Amino acid sequence: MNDSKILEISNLTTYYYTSRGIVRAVDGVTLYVKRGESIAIVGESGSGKSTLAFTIMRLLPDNAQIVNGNIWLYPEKIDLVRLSNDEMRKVRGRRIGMIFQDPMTFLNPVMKVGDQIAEAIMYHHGYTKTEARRKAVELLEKLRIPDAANVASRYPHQLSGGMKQRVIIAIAVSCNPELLIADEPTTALDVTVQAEVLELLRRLIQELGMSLILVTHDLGIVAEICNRVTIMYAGKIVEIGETYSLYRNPKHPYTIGLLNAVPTIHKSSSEVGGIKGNPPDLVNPPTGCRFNPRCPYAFERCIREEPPLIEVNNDRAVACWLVV
Amino acid sequence: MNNQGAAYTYHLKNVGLQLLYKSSKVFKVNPRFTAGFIIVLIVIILALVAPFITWYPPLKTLVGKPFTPPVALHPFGVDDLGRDIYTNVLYGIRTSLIVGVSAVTISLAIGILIGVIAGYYGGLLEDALMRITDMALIIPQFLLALVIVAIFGQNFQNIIIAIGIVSWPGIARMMRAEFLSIKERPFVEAAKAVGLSDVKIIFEEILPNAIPAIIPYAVLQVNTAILVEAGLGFLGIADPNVPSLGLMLNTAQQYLVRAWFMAFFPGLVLSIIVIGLNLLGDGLIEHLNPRLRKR
Amino acid sequence: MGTYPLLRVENVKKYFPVGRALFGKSKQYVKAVDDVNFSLDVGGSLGIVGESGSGKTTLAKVILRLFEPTSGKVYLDNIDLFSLSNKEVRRLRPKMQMIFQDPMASLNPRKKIKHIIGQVFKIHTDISDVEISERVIDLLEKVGLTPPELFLDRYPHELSGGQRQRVCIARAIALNPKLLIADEPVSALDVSVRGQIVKLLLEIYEKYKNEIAYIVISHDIALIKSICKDALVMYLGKVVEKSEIGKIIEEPLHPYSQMLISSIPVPDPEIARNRKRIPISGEIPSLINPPKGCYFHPRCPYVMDRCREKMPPLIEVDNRLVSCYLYSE
Amino acid sequence: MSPLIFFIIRRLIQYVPMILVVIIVTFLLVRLAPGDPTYILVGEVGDESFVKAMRERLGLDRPLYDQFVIYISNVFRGDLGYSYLRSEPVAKLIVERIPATLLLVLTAMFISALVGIIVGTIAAARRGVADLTLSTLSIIGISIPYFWLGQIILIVFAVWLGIFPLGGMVSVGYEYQGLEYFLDVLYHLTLPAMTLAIFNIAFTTKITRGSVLEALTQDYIVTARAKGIPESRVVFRHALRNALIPVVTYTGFNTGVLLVGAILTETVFAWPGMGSLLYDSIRLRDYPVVLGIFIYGSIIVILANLIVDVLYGIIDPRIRLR
Repeated sequence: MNDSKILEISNLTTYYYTSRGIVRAVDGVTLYVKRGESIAIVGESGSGKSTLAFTIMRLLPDNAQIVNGNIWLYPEKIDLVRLSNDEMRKVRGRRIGMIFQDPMTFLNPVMKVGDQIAEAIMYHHGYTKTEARRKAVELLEKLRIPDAANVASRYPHQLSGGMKQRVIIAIAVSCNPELLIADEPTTALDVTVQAEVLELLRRLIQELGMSLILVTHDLGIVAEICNRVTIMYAGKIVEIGETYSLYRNPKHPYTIGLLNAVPTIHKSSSEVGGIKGNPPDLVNPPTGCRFNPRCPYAFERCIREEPPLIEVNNDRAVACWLVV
Repeated sequence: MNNQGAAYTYHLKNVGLQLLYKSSKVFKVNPRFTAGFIIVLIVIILALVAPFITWYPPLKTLVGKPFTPPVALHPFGVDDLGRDIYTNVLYGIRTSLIVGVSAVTISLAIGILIGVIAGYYGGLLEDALMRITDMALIIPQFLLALVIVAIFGQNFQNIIIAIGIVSWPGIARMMRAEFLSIKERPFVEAAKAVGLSDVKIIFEEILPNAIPAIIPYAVLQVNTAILVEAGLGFLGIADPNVPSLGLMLNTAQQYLVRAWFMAFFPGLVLSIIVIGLNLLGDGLIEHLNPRLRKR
Repeated sequence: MGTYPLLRVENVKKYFPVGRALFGKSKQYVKAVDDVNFSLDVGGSLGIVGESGSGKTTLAKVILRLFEPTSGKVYLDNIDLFSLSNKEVRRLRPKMQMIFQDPMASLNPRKKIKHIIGQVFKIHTDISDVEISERVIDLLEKVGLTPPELFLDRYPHELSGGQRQRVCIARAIALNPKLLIADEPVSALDVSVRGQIVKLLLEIYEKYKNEIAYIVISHDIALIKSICKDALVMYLGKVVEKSEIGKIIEEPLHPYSQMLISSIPVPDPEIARNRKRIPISGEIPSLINPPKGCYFHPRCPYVMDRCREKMPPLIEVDNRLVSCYLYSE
Repeated sequence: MSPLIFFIIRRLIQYVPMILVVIIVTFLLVRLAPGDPTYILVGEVGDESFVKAMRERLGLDRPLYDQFVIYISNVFRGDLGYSYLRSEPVAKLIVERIPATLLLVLTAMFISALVGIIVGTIAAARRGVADLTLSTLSIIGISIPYFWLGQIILIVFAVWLGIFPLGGMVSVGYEYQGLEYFLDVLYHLTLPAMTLAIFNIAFTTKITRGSVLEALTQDYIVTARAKGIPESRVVFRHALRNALIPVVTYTGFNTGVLLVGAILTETVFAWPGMGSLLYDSIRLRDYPVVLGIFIYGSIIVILANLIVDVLYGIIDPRIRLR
């Protein structure tokens, strides 16, 4: 694996301006992605993981704003935060593709799926409509869709959920982007379909040599396909590590709690734990470490001071005063 | 919500200020609603104090020289029969509001009843009711009201009743749609699961959740009713014993070349009433639509 | 005391008519629940597993008579539920309760917590208002909403997801039900909160073991494993396998169960990447036009000729039930 | 049978009975009205022998059921009665006037669809000041009663400025032919069409803005933007195409309003369509004509809705297959 970086995020901060106040959805996130690597961003709803993904794509809603930070795209090291809208448009789809959560709502209901795939190819590669359509059919074939030509001329409502999600994937990879961002790509699917789509995704990024940022709340699917894991809590990264070591030896109390909170078929019911309390309100986050009101080990410093993300060894960084 | 904020709103609720607190938020969020609210408020006040700010009896002829253009004593001029236009316009506002509110009360009563029955019970009954509603929605309501008043007699009561009974289908349709969607929400099923009776489910669980969605449409319906009344008046279908903005425009039509003010003032005031209600209703709809508000 | 099981479900079917012809009645049906049988003793806990469209939620609602059944019989405490009038069912409701998937949606947004829970007592008992509020406080404590006074006057939207689900659970256990059905009780909750609710459900189960039977419906076998003893796997409205939950996970018999187990993501990279995988193919077919023969045959890796002909019956194999020709003869 | 044809047939079955309902409603209203229904069906005429003849012809001396059958069969044969005041069959009177009304309605509809959809889309996509201005203007536009707007336009452009005629459809006293005739009609059409179009532009703008805004919040717009295609394509190709569905539906609902608008506008400009006829008939208490206009107006609106509904099925691939 090539060790060069493809994306580097530094001190990224995104706020939502709502009638209730400012929501600090992403608050000073620093992170990098290497070429050919699959990295997971794990967190609960409201942890800011999806906002982070949409920030990278600069696809935030009107009431959200990037307040601070940089997103460098390599090898040129261009800062996506500072690109003009037109320049950013050339990055989207062409260099970074995105897969979305719900195949039901993320496809245009009145456009044939083949045309929806062909659109980006036409725009980024200057193909004619016919060429782009043919390319779209090829893509669908690559995604193991039987009778691809026929599928391409259908409307989304005529396809099953798994099929639609494959169309979304086809749209995302249609221009061979170097980086793929997947936002909860299988949450809306059934378990068996989920497994199939994951398998397909894994094979695809390998074949095309893409990097992957997988945004999810499900520690299970992370374990299946990612090299590195980032755990987010309340807009901040609390732990980053290499998948195997992080699962075997989680260091942040939140990561530990999260791994215990999910029942699995390999655990007995007495082992299922859980974290007390509820995720915080990001309009008014707790002082100090944001996890302190729920943390079983919290001490006075945690309430007072925010722990920095500190590298504990080669492949692990944790933001916790216990570890320092 | 943080605890302090929660405690604060909680406190407000206890002292009965909740409504004020909420509406202050609405005003801040939606300038259109605010504008509409102010206009409608002024219009209502004008209608209420009409006798105190006019100096002629309404509809009285020959209080001035016919076709006098606006002067201090007759701010809006004098019409063909020597009636003071200003006086009649102010009393006309009253008429418009009375027609609007009473007609909508009638149509709400019919519409909610039909919508609720169709939405809650479903099946063949719903099919039949909705088929009727759809038809009633398509048939030009204005013409139907016109025919009804024309053949039943042109008095004020008939006009209100006619407008009321032609404008229920929109309400019925909305009410049914609301009922259908609320009926599917799990809290209704939960209510059923704990053993609530049908009547209680309709009145305690569904209706309170359906009414808020109807309110802005009822406001817009008031508007429609006012316009229908004015339109009928303009065609000459009106009670001659009641001051009516529409009827004034009907008279004005014959003297457009000679007396522009006969058309200008009644129409202007009519337009302002309708603009106010439209802004109000629209602002409410926008406020209630969370998806549009978010942007 | 009789020795009969608390709940008996016999040949229960629920067909929904679909599509409407230009004239006359529709001929097509969705067989959402097709001939389901099982029984449950006091203290029993059964998980119903299946993907979306398997009919698991419909089955629960038919058992509780929230949907009218197409045919079959359900006995609760030896009372034939399907023969009761609507009024009689309403009177019986306290005995059978349900916890719904989305706690926000299953609470009336315009009612305070004390009214939501108090309502149950108002309908089914004639105790005084003072007594009702005592009972409500008691219940809130039982489900871990402490101090209860803080929650009485709140509206559902002022609570967090986990707290709302606790309110739903309080409402469900208010009148000591005999049968408690939880439909995806944690899937709408934040991951870190799920554990709390699972624990609460287990606590309640331990406490009322001698009078209650539990049914948990979920697409998540792991969740069912942490709460239930037995499980029933459904596919397109049919039961394909039933046995002790541990056995289904260790050694699933039906190819669909095997596929289901092997596709569950495991939050452990070592297990996840080294376990045996069943090749997965296809998606759940439409219920309107189910395949002929065994519904699972188009996706089954072991498909045989007769699978395409006739639906295999549910047969017993070492104390377990499975519907597959691989195990007949 | 192709799904589209099946769809159209289904719609026909839905709409045609409505015409019957309109006729039944009319009959019931006449019967329920106080006084002698003869006067409504025949008109307030003094001639005793004519009234007697009509009573016999309409079967008004026979049982209700017979009257009903006679009425229905008359209407279906296009016989809406006889206008004593104008000495002409009602149907003939109305049918003569329909083309003028349709010309007015269609012109206004065309202009407003063109302008309203573009302006509405721009308002929704731009947001900010432009949107606030345009959407406030559109609210004002739909609020002003068109008959009053017509009067003001007439006073300003015809009375004060004198650049347009005071009314009518053609200049009296000239026997124009061909192009000259066309231009003369266009000249007379300008003010009434403008009046009607202003209201309808405002309406279409408002609906389009609303539904484009709604469409722009949908998830598939995010997908489109993530592809990196130009924003104009996102707005017009993805959002507008979806937004057109409600726009078309509301246009359908609005045909009734537009027809009524035309009737009222015609009255202002003495445009020789159904509106002027209605106005005069109300004044003369020529009830057979009033009833006839109600029936014909309803039929026009029902047919318009039928067309729109079929169009709707063509735009939205999801509808046809339901």
